[in-house]
Amino acid sequence: MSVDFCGLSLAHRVINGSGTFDAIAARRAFGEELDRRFPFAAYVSKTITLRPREGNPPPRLWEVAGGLINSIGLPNKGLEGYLAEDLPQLSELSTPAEPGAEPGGDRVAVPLITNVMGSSAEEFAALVEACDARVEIAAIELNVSCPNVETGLDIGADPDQLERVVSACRERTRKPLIVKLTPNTANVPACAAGAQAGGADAVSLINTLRAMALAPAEGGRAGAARGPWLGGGTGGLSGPAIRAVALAQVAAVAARVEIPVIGMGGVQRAAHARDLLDAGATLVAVGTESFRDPATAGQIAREVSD
Amino acid sequence: MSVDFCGLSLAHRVINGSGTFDAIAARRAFGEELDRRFPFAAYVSKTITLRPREGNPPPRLWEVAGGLINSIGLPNKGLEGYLAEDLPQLSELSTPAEPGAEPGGDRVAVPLITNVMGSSAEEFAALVEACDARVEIAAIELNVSCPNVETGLDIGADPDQLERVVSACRERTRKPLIVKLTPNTANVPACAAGAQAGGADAVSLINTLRAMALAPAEGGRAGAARGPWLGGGTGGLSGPAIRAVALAQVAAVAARVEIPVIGMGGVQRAAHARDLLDAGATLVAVGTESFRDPATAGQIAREVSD
Amino acid sequence: MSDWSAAPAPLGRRLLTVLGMEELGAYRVLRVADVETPDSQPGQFAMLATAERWGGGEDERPYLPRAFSIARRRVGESHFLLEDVGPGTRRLCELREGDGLWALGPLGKGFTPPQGRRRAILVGGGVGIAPLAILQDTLEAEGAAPVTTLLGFRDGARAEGAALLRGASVATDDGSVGHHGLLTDLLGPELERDPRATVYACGPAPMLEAVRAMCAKAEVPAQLALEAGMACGFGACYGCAVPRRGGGYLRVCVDGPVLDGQDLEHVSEHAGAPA
Amino acid sequence: MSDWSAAPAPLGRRLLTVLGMEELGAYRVLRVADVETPDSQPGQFAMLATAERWGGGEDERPYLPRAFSIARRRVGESHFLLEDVGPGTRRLCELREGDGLWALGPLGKGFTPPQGRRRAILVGGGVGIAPLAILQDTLEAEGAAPVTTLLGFRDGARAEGAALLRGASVATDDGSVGHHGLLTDLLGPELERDPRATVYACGPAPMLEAVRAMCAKAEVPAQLALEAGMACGFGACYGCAVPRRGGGYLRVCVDGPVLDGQDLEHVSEHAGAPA
Ligand SMILES: Cc1cc2nc3c(=O)[nH]c(=O)nc-3n(C[C@H](O)[C@H](O)[C@H](O)COP(=O)(O)OP(=O)(O)OC[C@H]3O[C@@H](n4cnc5c(N)ncnc54)[C@H](O)[C@@H]3O)c2cc1C
Ligand SMILES: Cc1cc2nc3c(=O)[nH]c(=O)nc-3n(C[C@H](O)[C@H](O)[C@H](O)COP(=O)(O)OP(=O)(O)OC[C@H]3O[C@@H](n4cnc5c(N)ncnc54)[C@H](O)[C@@H]3O)c2cc1C
Ligand SMILES: Cc1cc2nc3c(=O)[nH]c(=O)nc-3n(C[C@H](O)[C@H](O)[C@H](O)COP(=O)(O)O)c2cc1C
Ligand SMILES: Cc1cc2nc3c(=O)[nH]c(=O)nc-3n(C[C@H](O)[C@H](O)[C@H](O)COP(=O)(O)O)c2cc1C
Ligand code: FES
Ligand code: FES
Repeated sequence: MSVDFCGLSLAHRVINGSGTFDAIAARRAFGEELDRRFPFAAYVSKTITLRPREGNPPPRLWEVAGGLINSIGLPNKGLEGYLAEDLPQLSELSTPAEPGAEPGGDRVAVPLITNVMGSSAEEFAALVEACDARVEIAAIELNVSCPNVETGLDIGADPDQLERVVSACRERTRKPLIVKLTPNTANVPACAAGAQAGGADAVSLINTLRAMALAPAEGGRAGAARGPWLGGGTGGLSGPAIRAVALAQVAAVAARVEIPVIGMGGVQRAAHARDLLDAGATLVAVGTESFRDPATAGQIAREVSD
Repeated sequence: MSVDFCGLSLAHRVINGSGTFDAIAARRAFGEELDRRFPFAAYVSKTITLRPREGNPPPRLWEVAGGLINSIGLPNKGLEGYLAEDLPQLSELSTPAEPGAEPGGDRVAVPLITNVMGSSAEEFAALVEACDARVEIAAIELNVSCPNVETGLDIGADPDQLERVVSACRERTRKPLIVKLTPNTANVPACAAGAQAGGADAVSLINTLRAMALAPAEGGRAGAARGPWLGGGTGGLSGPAIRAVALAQVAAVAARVEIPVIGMGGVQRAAHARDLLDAGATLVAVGTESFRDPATAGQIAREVSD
Repeated sequence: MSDWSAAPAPLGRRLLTVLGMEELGAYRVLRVADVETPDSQPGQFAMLATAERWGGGEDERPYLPRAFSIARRRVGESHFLLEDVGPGTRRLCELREGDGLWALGPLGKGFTPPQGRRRAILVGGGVGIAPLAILQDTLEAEGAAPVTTLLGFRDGARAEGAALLRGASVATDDGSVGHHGLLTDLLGPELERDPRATVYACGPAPMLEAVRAMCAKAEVPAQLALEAGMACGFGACYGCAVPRRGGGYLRVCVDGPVLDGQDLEHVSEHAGAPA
Repeated sequence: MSDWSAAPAPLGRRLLTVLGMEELGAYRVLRVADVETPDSQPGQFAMLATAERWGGGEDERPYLPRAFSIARRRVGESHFLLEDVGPGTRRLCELREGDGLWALGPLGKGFTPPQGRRRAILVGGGVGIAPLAILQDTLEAEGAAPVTTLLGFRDGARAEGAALLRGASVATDDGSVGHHGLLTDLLGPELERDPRATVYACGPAPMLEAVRAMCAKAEVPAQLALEAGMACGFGACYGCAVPRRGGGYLRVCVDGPVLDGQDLEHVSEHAGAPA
């Protein structure tokens, strides 16, 4: 009873949100059990950019009512480093064919979805072309929550601009192309339609909501008494606090486009995953909740599979 | 130590969010104590439309992690009914000059801010003109979170469209004009700038975030097993869950415009109000928290005043 | 008979101290020390929240306070009848002597006295019997005509709740106690016997709707205590709407919770007590 | 001396049972039953959250689990030293015997043994003494050269925490116990006396930075146990970054928490224990 997603056959409907699970680091922490019980049906890399990025200065995290604000700043080795160093370690992931089954039984491959971000259609196309050349990569996710250098707005915030970026990428690959929509815009379904028109095979949402925190008045960051707490100034809100916003956007997008939808945002339990599936999502991604328990996604997969 | 806001002199910096406090109904519940200890420095009416509206079918409320989703649907008597029946009952509100002081001492008037919504520039202008004619109304707030009949997008979601609507209203009144921005758009600061360019005297934010809930699988709304819970389909998220999003938008808007900003979104305690004031807001509005305790705003006013 | 007019509620929630929590079959009776509360009218309610640990339950709920009928007033005490149906009621049921309780109220429009010497028929279903307890107290204290009390429950454990009132005839869905069947089976004969009675009802929506219809047919005045999901309880949120007969909506918290059956086309599905 | 290699942590948090909670001056010692946990290396940590009521505190926090050094291992037990500095630690301090505790770990890279017969100097500030306790146990169990233990605290109540280790020299900011002044006043002479020592330090950022600088100057190897706000503890969120010497960042949870002083330009302000 495997699940088909854009031609990929998955063990179940639960994957990870980009940037919320580092399989290589997790292997260091959990050893081979990670490979034996890999919780996700597909593994999404964190966002990869053309050039290496060190990320934002700390602090990078702030906890709020039912949520987390992060300003990580997309640290990554850059395309070359990723392809050379990380890809070999991510190419042979697998998971029990029966969600939650004891290791040892049948296993199915965990396809690798590489998430990339560029600041222009050209950069995106270059990233996609490089990924297309690598057999280890099963699908490509475009993180279009990147500010356009001219307008300052997210590239993904404007349907027409988004369509252009996606078609430029579409020309460079026949691998499944997933567009990770930005939630910080007026008309998310229109953006999803733009992605579909540009040739996307699927859309994923929601990414984090723009949010911020001020340094605690009492002490906190020395000097900047009431400046922003986060080194990056503002950050992105994730977790339970955004769940109801995610459900609304996923339902609206699923109603608008024909291509499959990957729904995420505040999923903590099987009931939350079911809400997204019932709202029209084909797959569900777990992000922040994996921080609280890296086994959560596996548990949810088990529960939504029966 | 009264506070000046667009030429109005207020007892303190805390007002109510439109649609979250019905002074007439509250008077029925709390009697004259409401008038003696009126918690807000200015009173904002719920949204008034040209024609009467009954509002959305129930259920209208859904509680989520740290928040409330409402789909009330702007029930109101319509402009005529409001001016004829409600205005006389709202015209003479006052509150202790010293926030939290025992009634009996000096008092200052609580200016009435009437919040209006139209579906076109003409409707808005008509509403503003009618309010301009009434001395009981001290200021007018435009709720531009209303879907444009053609585009379906909120009128307030597009800076240029918003500027046109505001200038049309500006021509009809010299009373302070406040624009209640929509948070459900890509570039809220640009919308604030549009409002300022159109002649707004102030902006207020944030309104609720678009959100939804599905009927509980076990029972819930008969028939519509997994349909939307809310009678209105989707609703607006308010309360603690949106606090960090509100802070980010208020800070960005205050940095962008010269006119004063009314900040709101998830304010429950003085610390939350201070965050918004430190982020650049001139006034703070309390909404959902008043549902938990109608005295909260008064308490916050007391704490932020010393 | 006095007209049971209620004094307005204090502006702002008050911190009350829990005196006790007793089991009553499937229900709990919460007793709180409540000295300065103004007198309440039978049928009024309060918005309650625990002082500690309100929130942090399943999906971080409860967040908003919850509405509960004032079931009884004693010198310096208020009593509430609780049924655990979710995170808020669960948390309230965990309260123990000495704990703190936030209360806003009394709120809403309660019952009005029967006209003249009309007999009062109290019809309560499930936890909806709560406001009928204080109503029975008040009627008897004021020497009203003998009161008829009909209570319906899903099962035996719930039927133990009948002990909250005096001299009640009971019906249960599963027949474990009293009449095996619907409460309305008991109401029918009463209405025939005394068409000059006044009916006071509170309970699940289907029961209220049946009572409304029967009374309308028999032309007996019916005062129905409705329920609705509430955020505020004092008219601020417009969330507790129920359809008004002839169009539009009523706010259960300020126009009710007690409504005249004639003001309703029907009692809608969300307007009743937990079944 | 064995190289203290740690076994990997189980994938997924485990529900442990609280055996006890003892006061230790301003701190608390939490003991939990922990049988199948793989051996941990001194300096490793676990991500902890209470099984009940995690959330619902001020501003609905805590939400994420919190990181705590494993302070001690006994047969079938793990011990943690807690200081109440906010909603998460407050809630953990409320744990009582029999309560449930979620634990993920052991996590991170801990201390490594001193080279050859080098003497170990343990330098701990405030609640940062926790990982030094298990380090002292391990060194002594393996018959290392006599260990020197220097602990600094803000005040007398905190200084009682020194009882967690054996034979410690203590300094307090307010002079209420031991040397009146900074911990580094005690470290200086030790480094002069024995430049072939190895320093193991954990504590507030300013203290760690001072220790790092002194050791760098004296060319004494320094193993510094850092802290950082953490969301996951296993390398997933990239939230626990501290600047790496020569540019870029290290993740405290997987590259540390124990880092070689030479890998840091300086110990940044957020990278220490609560002062
Ligand atoms: C005027 C009045 C008087 C009342 N008197 C009493 C009384 O005396 N005794 C008593 O026990 N009860 C009484 N109630 C009912 C009581 O208020 C509810 O049972 C209580 O609010 C339930 O809260 P909960 O958190 O326990 O359950 P909830 O989880 O809130 O569930 C209760 C119902 O709300 C709906 N629901 C489920 N999830 C959500 C959600 N996330 N957001 C919104 N709605 C949801 C469902 O229909 C569910 O059946 C009264 C209600 C009113 C309006
Ligand atoms: C590897 C490691 C080992 C540790 N070992 C121990 C130990 O053995 N014993 C011990 O007591 N502690 C230890 N700590 C520290 C402990 O994890 C923190 O004290 C704890 O996380 C504080 O949580 P809190 O909710 O109690 O306080 P918080 O409210 O989280 O405040 C703690 C600090 O976090 C910041 N902060 C304040 N509000 C927020 C917010 N909303 N979001 C994000 N940050 C905020 C401030 O700088 C504040 O000083 C260790 C930390 C690490 C990383
Ligand atoms: C710490 C952190 C880092 C993230 N990094 C990325 C990223 O690199 N690329 C991306 O597309 N989304 C990133 N996200 C967004 C998540 O993939 C996901 O869309 C979002 O967190 C909502 O899901 P959740 O509420 O389950 O966490 C990140 C989220 C968090 C919390
Ligand atoms: C029940 C409810 C009704 C509301 N009605 C209106 C309204 O009529 N007009 C308006 O501009 N905003 C309305 N709002 C939005 C609030 O004014 C406020 O912008 C929002 O709730 C955020 O603040 P809060 O988190 O403090 O509630 C309403 C909010 C709620 C919860
Ligand atoms: S509950 Fe808010 S208006 Fe009735
Ligand atoms: S705490 Fe998440 S990467 Fe270190």
